[in-house]
Amino acid sequence: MTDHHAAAPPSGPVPWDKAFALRLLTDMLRIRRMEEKSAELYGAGKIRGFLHLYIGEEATAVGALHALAPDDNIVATYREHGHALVRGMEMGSIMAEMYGKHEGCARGHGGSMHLFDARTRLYGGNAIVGGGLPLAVGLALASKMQHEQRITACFFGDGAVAEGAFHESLNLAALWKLPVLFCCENNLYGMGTALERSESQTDLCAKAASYNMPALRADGMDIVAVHEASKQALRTLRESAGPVFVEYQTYRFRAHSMFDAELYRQKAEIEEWKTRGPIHTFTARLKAEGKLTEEEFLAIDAAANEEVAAAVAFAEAGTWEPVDDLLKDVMTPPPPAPRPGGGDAGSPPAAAPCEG
Amino acid sequence: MTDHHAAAPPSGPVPWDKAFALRLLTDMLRIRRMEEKSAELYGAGKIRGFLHLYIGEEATAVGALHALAPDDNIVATYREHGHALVRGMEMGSIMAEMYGKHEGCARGHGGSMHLFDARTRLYGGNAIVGGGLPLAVGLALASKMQHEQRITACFFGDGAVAEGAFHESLNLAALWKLPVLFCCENNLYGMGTALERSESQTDLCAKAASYNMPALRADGMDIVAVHEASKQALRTLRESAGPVFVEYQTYRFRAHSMFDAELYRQKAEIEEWKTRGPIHTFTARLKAEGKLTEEEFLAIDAAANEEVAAAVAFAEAGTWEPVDDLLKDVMTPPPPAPRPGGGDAGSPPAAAPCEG
Amino acid sequence: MSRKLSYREAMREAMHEALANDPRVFLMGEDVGRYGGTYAFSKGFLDEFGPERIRDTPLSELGFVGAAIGAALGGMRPIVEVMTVNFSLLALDQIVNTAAALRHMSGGQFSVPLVIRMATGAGRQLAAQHSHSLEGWYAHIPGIKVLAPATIEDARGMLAPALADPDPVVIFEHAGLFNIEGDLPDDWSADIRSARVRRQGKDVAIITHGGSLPKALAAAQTLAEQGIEAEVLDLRVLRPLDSESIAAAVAKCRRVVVVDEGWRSGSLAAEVMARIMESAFYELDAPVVRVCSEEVPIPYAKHLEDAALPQPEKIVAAVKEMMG
Amino acid sequence: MSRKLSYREAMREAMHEALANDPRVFLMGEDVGRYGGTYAFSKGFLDEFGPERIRDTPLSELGFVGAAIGAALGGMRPIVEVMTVNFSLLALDQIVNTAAALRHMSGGQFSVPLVIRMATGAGRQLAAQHSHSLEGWYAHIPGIKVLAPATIEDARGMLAPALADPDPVVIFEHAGLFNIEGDLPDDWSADIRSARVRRQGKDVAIITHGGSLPKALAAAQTLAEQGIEAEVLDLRVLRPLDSESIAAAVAKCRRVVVVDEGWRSGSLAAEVMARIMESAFYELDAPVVRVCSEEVPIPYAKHLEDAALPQPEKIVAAVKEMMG
Ligand SMILES: Cc1ncc(C[n+]2csc(CCOP(=O)(O)OP(=O)(O)O)c2C)c(N)n1
Ligand SMILES: Cc1ncc(C[n+]2csc(CCOP(=O)(O)OP(=O)(O)O)c2C)c(N)n1
Ligand SMILES: [Mg+2]
Ligand SMILES: [Mg+2]
Repeated sequence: MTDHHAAAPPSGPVPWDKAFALRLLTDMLRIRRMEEKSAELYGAGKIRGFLHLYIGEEATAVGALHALAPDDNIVATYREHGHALVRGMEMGSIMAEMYGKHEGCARGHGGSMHLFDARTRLYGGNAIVGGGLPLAVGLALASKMQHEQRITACFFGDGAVAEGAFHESLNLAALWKLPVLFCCENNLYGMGTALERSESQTDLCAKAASYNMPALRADGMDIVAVHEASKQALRTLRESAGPVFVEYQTYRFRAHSMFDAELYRQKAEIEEWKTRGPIHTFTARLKAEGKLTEEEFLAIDAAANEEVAAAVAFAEAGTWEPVDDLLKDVMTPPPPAPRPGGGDAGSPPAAAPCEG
Repeated sequence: MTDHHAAAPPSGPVPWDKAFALRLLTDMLRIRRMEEKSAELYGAGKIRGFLHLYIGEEATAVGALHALAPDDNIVATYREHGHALVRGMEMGSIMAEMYGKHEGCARGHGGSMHLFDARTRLYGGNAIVGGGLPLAVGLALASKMQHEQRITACFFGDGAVAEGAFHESLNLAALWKLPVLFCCENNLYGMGTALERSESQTDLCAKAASYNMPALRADGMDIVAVHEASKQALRTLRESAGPVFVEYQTYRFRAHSMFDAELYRQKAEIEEWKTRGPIHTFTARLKAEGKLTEEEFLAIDAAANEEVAAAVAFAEAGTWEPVDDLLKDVMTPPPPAPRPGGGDAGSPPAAAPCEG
Repeated sequence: MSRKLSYREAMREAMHEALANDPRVFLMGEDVGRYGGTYAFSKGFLDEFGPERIRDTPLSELGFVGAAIGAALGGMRPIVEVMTVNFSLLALDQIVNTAAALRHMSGGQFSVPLVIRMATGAGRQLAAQHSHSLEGWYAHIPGIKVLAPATIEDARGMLAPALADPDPVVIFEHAGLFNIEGDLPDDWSADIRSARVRRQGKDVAIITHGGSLPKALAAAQTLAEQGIEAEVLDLRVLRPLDSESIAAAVAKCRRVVVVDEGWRSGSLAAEVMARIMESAFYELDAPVVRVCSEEVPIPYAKHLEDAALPQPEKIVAAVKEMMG
Repeated sequence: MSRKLSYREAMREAMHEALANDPRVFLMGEDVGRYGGTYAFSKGFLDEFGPERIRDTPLSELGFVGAAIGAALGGMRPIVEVMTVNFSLLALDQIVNTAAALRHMSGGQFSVPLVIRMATGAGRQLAAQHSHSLEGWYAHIPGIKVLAPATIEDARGMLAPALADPDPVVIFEHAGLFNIEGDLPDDWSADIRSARVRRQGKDVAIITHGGSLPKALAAAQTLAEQGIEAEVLDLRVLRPLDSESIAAAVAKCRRVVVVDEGWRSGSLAAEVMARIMESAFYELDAPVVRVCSEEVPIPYAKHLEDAALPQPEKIVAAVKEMMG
C-alpha cells in the first residue's frame, strides 16, 4: 500500500514461493501477449467494434483475482480481457468471441466488451460505465440470503466513481453488509478526463469512508502490493461481514480504445509510468531474488505466445453462428407444457446461471 | 449547531432585534396556519392529489431563506409551501394553485407539489426525489458564467441523499466551485424509511466531506440556530467560492402525505419532538426575553389567520383554466416569422425566466 | 363458487402466496416494509416474513433495480417494486442494458428471472411528474415481457407465472384500479401469453389495457344502450403482443378503436394500429382510430386532467364518428 | 456554388458558429474538451473557447444533463453532448420530468432553451449496450422537439434554429453518418419543422430518417434500375412529425414502406403507420409495411448485426413484395 502518486520501488522481498510467483508472472504475460496480438488483429480487421486494452494494468487483475476463491463471483467492465483470462477462461474462447465467432464464450454476441462465463462465474463485461456495480451488489445479496460463503468482486474504473450508480451501490452494499469487494482500477483517466477534472475529491478512499466502508489503497503497478492488499481486503471483508473498497493505482500504457488520439496526456507521463511496468519490474525483482532465471522467463513467454497462437488459430477456425439463430436467445425458450391456472408457481424454472 | 439527536435547549439570548425576530416568528406562523388550513381543505376535497405538510419544520425554511438575498435562486421539493411563502409569493396564489385554479401560480397545472414563481426565482416544487439537485447546480453554473453574485439554495430531504442525483450534483458543484447552498432538511425519515435504514453513514455532513465540500449542521427546530448557521454557510460559500452543505436536523409532526398511516414511527417519538416545536419554543424564548407579549403574539396569529382566510377566499373565487387552453403551454408559441436559412441564429429567443 | 376481493387484495394475496411457497422469492423496494407498501400491497408482510425477505430500500432506483437483477442472477427470485413508473426512469439503464440484454449478450449463458412491479397511470391529480403511462416504452424492449393486469383475476393470477418465467417480467398496475372490487372464481386462471375478450360484440372492437379497461367497458355499455355492440379486447400482455387475438377482433368487427392512456404520438396504440395495418388491412371497413392521452404533461387540476386523459365519452364519440 | 465537407465537419462548423456568435452558448459533456470530442466534433474548441465554455464533465449523465437544464433556465444556451443515446437512459428522468415538463408544469413561467445532442444507432459492431436507436422514445415526449439531421446540410443547419428555440431540442446524430461527405450549397438553409423529399418518385414512398436515409436512397437506386420509382421522404423532425409531408407522400405514391432502425414493436415506424392509418387510409393501394430492426439486443458479430438491422436489400425486397 503506497501513497497516491508514490513512485517508490517496492520494498522487501517477494513474500511468495517460486511456483506462486511464477504463476502470477505467467498470467501477466499471458494477458500482455494476448492483448498485443489483439491490437494487431484489430489493425487487420479481424477484431472490430471497441477494443479496450489492459496493457500496463495487468498486475491489478492478476493480483486481485488470485486472492479470490474459484467460486467467487466476478463483475468487470469493457476492459476485461485480463480478468476473463485469469479467472480460467480458455484464451481461445476469448479470442473467438473477439472475432465474433460461434465458438466464442458468448457465441459472438458480445465481442471484446462482453465476455461472460458461467463456469468461472464471470458476469460480464459491461459497457455501461458503473453498470456492473448494482449487479455486483445483487449477486452478493443473493449469496448472503442463501448463506453462501461466496464473495463478489466488482471491477470498475476511476471514471465510474462519479456515476450515481457508484453511490447507490456502495451505500446499498454497506447498509446491507454485503460481501462485495469493490475493486477500483484507478488509472487516472476516464477516457480523456483526468481524475482531478472528474472528482472534487481525488482521494478515492476518502469517498469510501462516506459509506462507512473500510478502504485500502495499493500500488497497482506492483503485483506484490496488489495481491497482499487484496488478501488483506478479503480478511477485512470477512471480519467486518461487509463490503470493502480497494483502490488500485495503476496506469494504462495504451490509448483508451483503438480510436483515441491521446491528446489529453503527455508522452513523458506515459514514459514515466512505463518505467514502473508491472511485468518488467516484477521480472527484475524475481531475478534479483534468484526466483527466476532468464531461461525460465523466456520459456514462460514462449508458452504465452504459443497459447496466443493457438487461441488465434482456434478463433480463425471458428464458424459463424447461423443467421437463423439470431433471435434464439433473446428469451429463454418456453417450457414444454403451458402452466395450469390456480396460482401454483409450478416447477422451478431453470436456475441462473444456466450452463448454456 | 448541535449534535445529532441532541435535545438540548438553545443557549444564549436571541441575537436579533425585535422587528427581525417577530418577522421570523410571523413567517413560521403564516406557514403553520396556511398548512393547517390546507389539511382541512384536503379533507373537504378542495385540495387534491398529494399534499405534503411542512408542519414542525417551519424553522428551517424561515431561518434559511431569511439569510438569502431576494435575487438568489431557490429550488425546492414537493414539501415546499413554506419556502414559496417565505420567498414572498402571495398566499392566495399558492392556495389557488392547490385548488387547481387559473389564478394559481402555475395556473393549476402543478398543484401543491409544483409551486413555481419567476418573480421570486422559485424554480419549483419538484416531485422527483433528488430531481432538483442537478437543476440547482445548473442554475449556479449559469450565475457563475454570467458573473452574477446570485447563489442558488437547493432544499432536499434526507431521503434524497441516497439517490445518484445527490452524488452527481454534489460532485459537479464542488468540482466546478459553484455557488450552491445544499440545504438538507433531515427530518429522519424518507416516507416510512428511517435514515438508518437508508444510509450506511447517517452522519450526513460526513458525506459532504467526501466531495471536499464544507459542511455544517444546525438544530432545525431552533430558528436562531438555523438562521445563524445559514448565514455562516453563506459566508463560507463566498470565502471558499464554492458550494456548502448544511444539514438542518428537523422533524415532521404530520404524516408524510395525506395517505400515510404512520406505521413506522412511535407516537412517543412524535410527542417528544413536538416538545421542541419551533414556534412554541421560539415564542416562549421571545417572551422570556421580553421581546414579545402575549397580545403581540395573538395579533400576529390573528393576522396570519386573516391572511389564510383571504387566501382561501381568493382561491374559492378563482376560475378554472379553459379546457381549450390545455395544450397552450406545452411549447413556447412559435415566433411570428419563420427563420431564414444561412445559419444566423437570428434574434435571441425569450429569455428564461420569462415572466409568464 | 367465487369470492369478492379488491385488486389490491388480489395482488397482495398473490405476493403472499409466492413468498410463502418459494424461499427464493423476496420483495424489495421503497417502503415495502415498515410503511406497509406505498399502496398497502405488502401490509403485514414485514412481520410475517421478516426484514430479509421484505426489504426496504433507500431511494436509489438505479441501484436497487440493478441489485435485484444481480440477485436474480445469483439464484433468487426477487420481486422488485418500483413505486411508480415515473421513478422507473431512473432505473431504465439497468432494465434495458442489463436485465433485458444479458441473456442474448452472454450467448444464452445467463438468464434473469426477475419480476419488476410498478404502479402506472394518471387520474388522481398527481400532476406532470407522477402521472406517466410508459407501458409503450417498456413494450419496445426485446428481452423482457410486459404485463398489465386489469382485472381481479389477473391481479391474482399473473404474478405466479411471471415469477416462474426465467426472463425479466415487468408488471404495470394502474393506480386507478387498486380499489376496484370483483369476484374471483375458485377456478381462476391466468396465463401471461394471451389477450382476452372482456365483452363480446360485433360492431366495433375496442382494444385496450390496464386502467383504460374500465373506461372501455363503460363506453361499451353506453354504446350498447344506443344499439352498438362493442367488443372489448384487453391486451393484458403488452410484450409480446398477442397479434392473433388482435387480428381475430378485427376480423370479427371490422372496425377498431384503440384506447391507450399513453401520449398519442408513439403510443402503444400506434403499435396496435401498425399490426392491424400489417396483418388485417383488408378486413377493415374503416381506418382504425385511437383514443389516447393528449400530448401534454398531465396537469393537476381535475378538469384539465380529465381533459388530458381518455374518457368513456371520448371513446363513445370516437366509435360513433367511426360508425358514421 | 457549394463546397464539400463531411457530416462531422458540418456539425463542427455549426457548433463553432454558435459558440462564436453567442456568448451564452457553451458546450458541455464527457470528453468534449481535452479529448477533442468522442467523435472529434469539438477538436480544437478547448483551445479556442477555453474550459469555461468547453466543459468536460465527469461521468454523470443524470447530473450534467440536469445541470444543463438548470443553466438554460438560468439564462445560458447550453449544448449538452450526451456521448450516445445509450447513456442517455441514465439522464431520461431529467429530460422527461424536468426539461420537457417544466414549461407546462409552471404554467408557462419558465422555458428551457436547451440543446441536447447525442450519437445514435448501430452498425459499427458495438454490441447490445452501445447500439440503441431510441429516437422513437424521445419522439413520444410532449414538451421537446426531436431532430435527426441525416444530410450535410442538416448537420450544418439544424443546430442554429435548435439553439434559437426557446424549448428543449434533442438532436440525434447517427454514428454511421459522421464520415459521409457531400456538397453544401452556399445558400443552404434548414428549418426544424418539416420533412424533406430526398428523391422524387411515384411508385412507392420510402419514409425514413437518420442513419437509414442512405440505405433508403441505395434501395431506391436499385429499385430504379428495376423500373420502380421510389420517393424517399426524410422525416428530419421526429417530434412534432410533419404529418402533411407524410400525407402528401402517401397521396402521391399510394404505397409506403417505412424504414426505421428502432426495434420493430413500438418503433417510430409504428407511429408513422398510425398517422397514415388515421389520415390517409383511403389513399393507400396496399397496407404500409415497415423495415425495422429485429427484436434482439444488437449482436456484435458483423453478419448478425447486419441481419438485425434494416438494409437496402431488405427495403428492396419489401418494396417488391408490396408491388406484387
Ligand atoms: C454511462 C456511460 N457513459 C459514458 C460511456 C463512454 N465511456 C466508455 S469508457 C469511458 C471512460 C471510463 O473511465 P474509467 O471508469 O476510468 O475506466 P477506464 O476506461 O479508465 O478503465 C467512457 C466515458 C459509457 N460507456 N458509459
Ligand atoms: C425518485 C423518487 N422516488 C420515490 C419517490 C416517492 N417519494 C416521494 S417523497 C419520498 C420520501 C422522500 O424523503 P425525503 O427526501 O427525506 O423528504 P421528506 O419527504 O422527508 O421531506 C418518496 C420515497 C419520489 N417522489 N421520487
Ligand atoms: Mg480510468
Ligand atoms: Mg425526510
